[in-house]
Amino acid sequence: MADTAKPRGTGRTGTRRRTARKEAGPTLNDEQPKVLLDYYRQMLLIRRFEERTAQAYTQARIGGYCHLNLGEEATVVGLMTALQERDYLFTNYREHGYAIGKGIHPRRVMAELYGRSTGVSKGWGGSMHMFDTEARLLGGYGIVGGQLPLAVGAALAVSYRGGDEVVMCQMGDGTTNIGAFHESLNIAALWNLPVVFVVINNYTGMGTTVEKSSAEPELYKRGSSYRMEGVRVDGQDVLAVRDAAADLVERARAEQKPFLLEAMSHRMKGHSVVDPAKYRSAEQAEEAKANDPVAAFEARLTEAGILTDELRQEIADSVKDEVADAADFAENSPHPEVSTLFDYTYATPVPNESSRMPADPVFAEQ
Amino acid sequence: MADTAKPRGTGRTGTRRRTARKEAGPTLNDEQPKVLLDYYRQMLLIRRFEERTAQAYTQARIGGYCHLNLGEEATVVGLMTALQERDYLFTNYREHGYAIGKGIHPRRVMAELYGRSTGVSKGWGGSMHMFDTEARLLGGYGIVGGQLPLAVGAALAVSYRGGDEVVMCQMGDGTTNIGAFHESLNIAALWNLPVVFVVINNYTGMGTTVEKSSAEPELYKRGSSYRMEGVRVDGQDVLAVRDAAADLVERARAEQKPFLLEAMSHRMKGHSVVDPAKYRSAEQAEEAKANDPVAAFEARLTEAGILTDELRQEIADSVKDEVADAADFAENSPHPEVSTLFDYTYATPVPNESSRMPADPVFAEQ
Amino acid sequence: MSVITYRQALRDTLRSEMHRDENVLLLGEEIGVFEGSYKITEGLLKEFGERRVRDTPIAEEGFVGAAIGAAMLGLRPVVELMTINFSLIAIDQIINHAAKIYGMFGGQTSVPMVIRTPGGGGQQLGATHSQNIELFYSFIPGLKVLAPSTPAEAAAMLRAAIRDDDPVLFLENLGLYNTKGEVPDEEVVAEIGRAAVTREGTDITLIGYSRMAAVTTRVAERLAEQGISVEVVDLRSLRPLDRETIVESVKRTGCAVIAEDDWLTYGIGAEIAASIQEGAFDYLDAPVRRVAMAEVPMPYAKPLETAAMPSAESITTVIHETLSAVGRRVG
Amino acid sequence: MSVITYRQALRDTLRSEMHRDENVLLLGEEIGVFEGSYKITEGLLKEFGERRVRDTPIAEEGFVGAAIGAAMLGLRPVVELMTINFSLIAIDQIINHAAKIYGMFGGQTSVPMVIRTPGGGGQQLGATHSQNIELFYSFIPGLKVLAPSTPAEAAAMLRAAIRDDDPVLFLENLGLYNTKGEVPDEEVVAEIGRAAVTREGTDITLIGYSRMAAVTTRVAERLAEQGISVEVVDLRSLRPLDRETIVESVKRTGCAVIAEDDWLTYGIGAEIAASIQEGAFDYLDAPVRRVAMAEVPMPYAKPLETAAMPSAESITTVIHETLSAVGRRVG
Ligand SMILES: Cc1ncc(C[n+]2csc(CCOP(=O)(O)OP(=O)(O)O)c2C)c(N)n1
Ligand SMILES: Cc1ncc(C[n+]2csc(CCOP(=O)(O)OP(=O)(O)O)c2C)c(N)n1
Ligand SMILES: [Mg+2]
Ligand SMILES: [Mg+2]
Repeated sequence: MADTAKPRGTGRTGTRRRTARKEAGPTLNDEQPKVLLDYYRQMLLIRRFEERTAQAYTQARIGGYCHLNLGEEATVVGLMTALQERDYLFTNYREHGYAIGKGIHPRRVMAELYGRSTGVSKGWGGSMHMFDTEARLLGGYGIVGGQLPLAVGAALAVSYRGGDEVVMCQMGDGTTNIGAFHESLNIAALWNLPVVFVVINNYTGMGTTVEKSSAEPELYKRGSSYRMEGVRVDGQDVLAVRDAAADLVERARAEQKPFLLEAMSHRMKGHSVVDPAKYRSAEQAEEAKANDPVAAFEARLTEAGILTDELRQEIADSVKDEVADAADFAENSPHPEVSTLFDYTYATPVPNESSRMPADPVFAEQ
Repeated sequence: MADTAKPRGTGRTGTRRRTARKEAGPTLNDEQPKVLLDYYRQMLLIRRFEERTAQAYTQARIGGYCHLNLGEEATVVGLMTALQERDYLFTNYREHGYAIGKGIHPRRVMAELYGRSTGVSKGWGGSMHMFDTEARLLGGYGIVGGQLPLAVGAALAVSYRGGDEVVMCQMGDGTTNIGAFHESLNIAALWNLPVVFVVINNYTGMGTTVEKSSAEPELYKRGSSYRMEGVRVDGQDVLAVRDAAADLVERARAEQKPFLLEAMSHRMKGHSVVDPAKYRSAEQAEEAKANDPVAAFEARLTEAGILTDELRQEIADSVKDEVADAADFAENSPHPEVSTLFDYTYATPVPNESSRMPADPVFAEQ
Repeated sequence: MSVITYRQALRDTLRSEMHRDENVLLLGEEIGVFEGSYKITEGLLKEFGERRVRDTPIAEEGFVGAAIGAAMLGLRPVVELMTINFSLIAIDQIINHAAKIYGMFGGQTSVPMVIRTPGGGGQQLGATHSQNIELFYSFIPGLKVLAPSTPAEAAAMLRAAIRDDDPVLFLENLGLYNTKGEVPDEEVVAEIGRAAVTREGTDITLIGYSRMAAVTTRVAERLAEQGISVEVVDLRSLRPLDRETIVESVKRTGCAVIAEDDWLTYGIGAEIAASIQEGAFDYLDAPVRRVAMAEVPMPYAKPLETAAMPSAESITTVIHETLSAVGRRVG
Repeated sequence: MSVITYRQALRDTLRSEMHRDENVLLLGEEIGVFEGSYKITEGLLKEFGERRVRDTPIAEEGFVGAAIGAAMLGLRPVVELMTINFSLIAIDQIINHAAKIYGMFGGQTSVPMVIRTPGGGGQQLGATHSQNIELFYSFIPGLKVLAPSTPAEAAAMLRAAIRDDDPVLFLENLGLYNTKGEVPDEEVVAEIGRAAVTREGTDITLIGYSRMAAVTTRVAERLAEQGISVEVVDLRSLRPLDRETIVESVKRTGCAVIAEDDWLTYGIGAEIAASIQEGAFDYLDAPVRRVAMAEVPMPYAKPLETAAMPSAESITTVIHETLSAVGRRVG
């Protein structure tokens, strides 16, 4: 079994945050500049990482489907900051930023995108399927809603053992309409499981709006069908997201029950790298752009005198280097050997497993 | 195609009822005695029919799973009375009473239970799968929740054509926890479809209580996740059920949107005929018995002077005869011919369909 | 006659069937505003409006079930499932409802609907998005399963599927959407339930369907240059299965190879091989061999994926081995 | 050694595994208060409490998925699906998640869980409740599929399944629950992936699994009285599939019949026949024949159901026909 099974004692207690303020977003006054700059750096890192990813995809260095977190950086960083190191995370396929935010080295994330054996899933998962036992990222999942029952199960295991980890389960707005959403939230609430469901409401599935797919478009209200508290937060504000999420995460831990958090966010580009998003009006595209959370946070920090020109340049350079390094690492990493093709079908070997290549006969001795 | 497709003009307008009174149950004062006696007779017919069914099952004249409406007679009759003749009905597997209430002759219902070709589904469906094009009962379904998406689709067809039929979709309390419930209610609400979802809350799935299976046990409240109005009604009171259901059915027709109705009811016996319900405490069994809706309505009508001893005897006798006649009819009906085994696999015949019996070779000419 | 893509053939057919019959409507995720994940429905929302081209929530079980219910009342819905992998969420509605309703109720109502969905593989989509599970539907009495391999067949078979009164699983393929071919200008309606000998030959029978039918044709062309005469059979209809056509071909050639994009053990090819040995037992000069996907959850990394997939090369190898087993190595 | 029912063997094994390993817990609909739809879990809630015996809501996708997630963190859940028909609601979690998680993430976490579920037929349960669709799971790399036919095997294989680190679909059968047999007192752990010759014979190989393995044994006993010597092979493990044992038997007998409770076309027997013709081509004296369910949505009416199901009689008929085809009619 994965050693995810063994709870690790040392949480990053420095990331514990105070309760979300519901009325207005948190101000910068109570914050340590160092912490704020760290958030900014993380957001910028994800931004540049995703831009590099798009480029590599266009150059056919990355294959398959590829969904980016562009526009969702504040949400991603806010959520990841709210988790303790020992907490578990399940996500959908739009998870590059989460992987980095959960503490996985960008090199290993990029290497996975390149399909190399140094990748976080050894090249077996690709963009949609990143997993890391150490970081407790228990998977990006490509089947819409597929991660929800799994996250409930992880929380069940925690609860069964009397552990104090919390499970965070990320999903998109469109995902709240699938049956697994209903079944999962109901079970989590019935069994008092420590799981925080987080809906990233970026106003759209692929091209279908929330209004066209959810009869109750205020998605956090859907918790009420399970007597589960739901909260909505401005996903453009990293501090607001952090506070709201940390509040629910810590309450889930203390009260042993599930919560639902909705983060209002924006997808800056198409659904995936190949989608030109022609269905968007010029205004909508403009709006997404105007809501750029990285630019907004940058301006805010600058205005507050926390981010100087010098610092900005320094961070920009270091992020640029880190992304370039990640791409180099990926580029220079080995492809998985074809001889490993049958290594991961079963964990417990038994007789008569097939390791037949397409041209092999059914009976090897033929 | 079934000629269910063609709307029929003549609704039973006599069954139209006034709005449900939410505070107290309706009184007998405004009711015509004839109508009340008809309800009583229908309830008694279902009661005796189900008792006869249990007996025939024990005598191995009926096979498979067999779920009875014992204890739910007021709900069944109230709901069926609220429908116009042209309205469509989908139910779960506990549907004998509904079939009778929707106007199918008890003979054909009993013959189906006996698996005879005179049965409502020609002996192909059995207890769980009654269907009648004429009566617009579009099926009893044995897969929990399976009928919900279908009912939504029927309502879509009605709406697509601008028809004025309403679809009623019955289900049990346990069914509200399955994914199909969520997906179906959401789609119905999004697309403004004329369907009334009815949850028969008999406090239990098979042996699992509502509290153990639904994190929001007040099930009618679950409509809120779809901005759908939900109503709860006392399912032991045929008039209350009729009024609440008629109100929602007519509003669905007029306003072209879906509703959710929850009828609180009691299951007098086990989940199916073979279930001795040992998991019930003596009190619970007592409570179910004390809540006998047929006895209660009988007492109420007697007290009001509407049901005289004479009438009671007359109705009892005629119901007894009707049930005996149904059982005789079933008993004396032919079994389906084995030669018809391949008649209903496909509606449009095409080459190379299989009509192979178990011992037949793959190639007929061998 | 015009030369168009498989995608275009599907789109044209949907369009003309919608014009022909008001009861035909389209349902699916992202088929309207987004114009389809693979752009099959491009332009159709604009032309027919929201009533007939419905973007659904992500709720495969719900909207497939809704299509079934609508079909029970006489509409003829054509549902798009984005890929066959996602059909697993709707499979209870397909197998326990669409396939059962006609029989279970004694033939009282039919379910005239089509589920269009592409299989795939070879696009680095990973384990959950690269499966070919048409087997699941092909196994089920009450369903019909079609798997066209050319634009002309795609058009003729989709037309047949829409006009048929039974639920039809219509298998497309990501690797075929951009392939081109001649499509007649007049409306051809295919006959469901027939395989076709798409190339005659004398040395060996090579059997495929969907994308593999295209690959087998290329293999046959290349082997012809080496003097090997390959007869190609395209199954076209996986249910009903036209065993006659397959077996008649094998009776002529004496041996057979099956190429399939799914996994070998219990895959579609198993039935073909089982049927051949039963129907052409006295004619077979060598065992029927199958070329299929390696039995692993499909990895993302390109070299692994390529190795795991059947190809023209692996098919050619197995043909050579089979011919040498029959002792009449040709060419 | 004691003689107990298949049901009791399952219950005893669940109980002893729960005592052995605190990580084993049970999940399913009505397994607690109701004590199981088929009473396999009778008494276990009382003994182990709600923490380890969990009644779930009717939400197959949700609780099967929850079991998978719990297994990822090292619990060893044993899930009961009331019948295999309902597994279609959970199949996305089983195929796209349980079967994929080990491979898709490069072997980082295994999924040690068991899904117990009965197949059926012959109980007048109608079209949606009488299916045998173990094929769907047997087709999937990443899953293991077991199908015991006796109480002793049920115990030994369930024990093996619980201790295995991969997801196991454990197929039971409504028609077997009341059958009795000897079960050793000591803990036997079966080896997954092995078929067994359960009766030796020289004239013909008869292959079955689950309920059909019991029926084939009875057929062999009866035919022995007529002087026909039938070798019986019980597949036991549908995935991995032990082709070696099957083919070795056929090499000895020269012919084979397969009996299966599912539908013929694309059914489990197709792979068996395909494998035999490939592995024992030069030894086969007659085509491999299959006896299976008629390909219809199963009707409720008893005479129709009986006619549609394979039986000792139909198997016997096909054995006689096969023996006469090989030209060595015996007895
Ligand atoms: C079960 C399933 N259905 C459909 C898809 C195809 N699909 C992939 S992403 C997506 C949209 C999801 O929207 P949302 O949940 O809002 O997440 P977002 O992409 O906006 O982050 C769809 C329909 C899928 N992967 N799985
Ligand atoms: C998908 C599915 N899961 C499980 C079952 C088995 N089952 C049949 S009835 C039932 C309980 C249903 O309870 P409820 O919805 O309250 O209806 P009631 O029987 O009380 O009328 C269950 C679990 C089934 N038929 N289908
Ligand atoms: Mg979204
Ligand atoms: Mg109930």
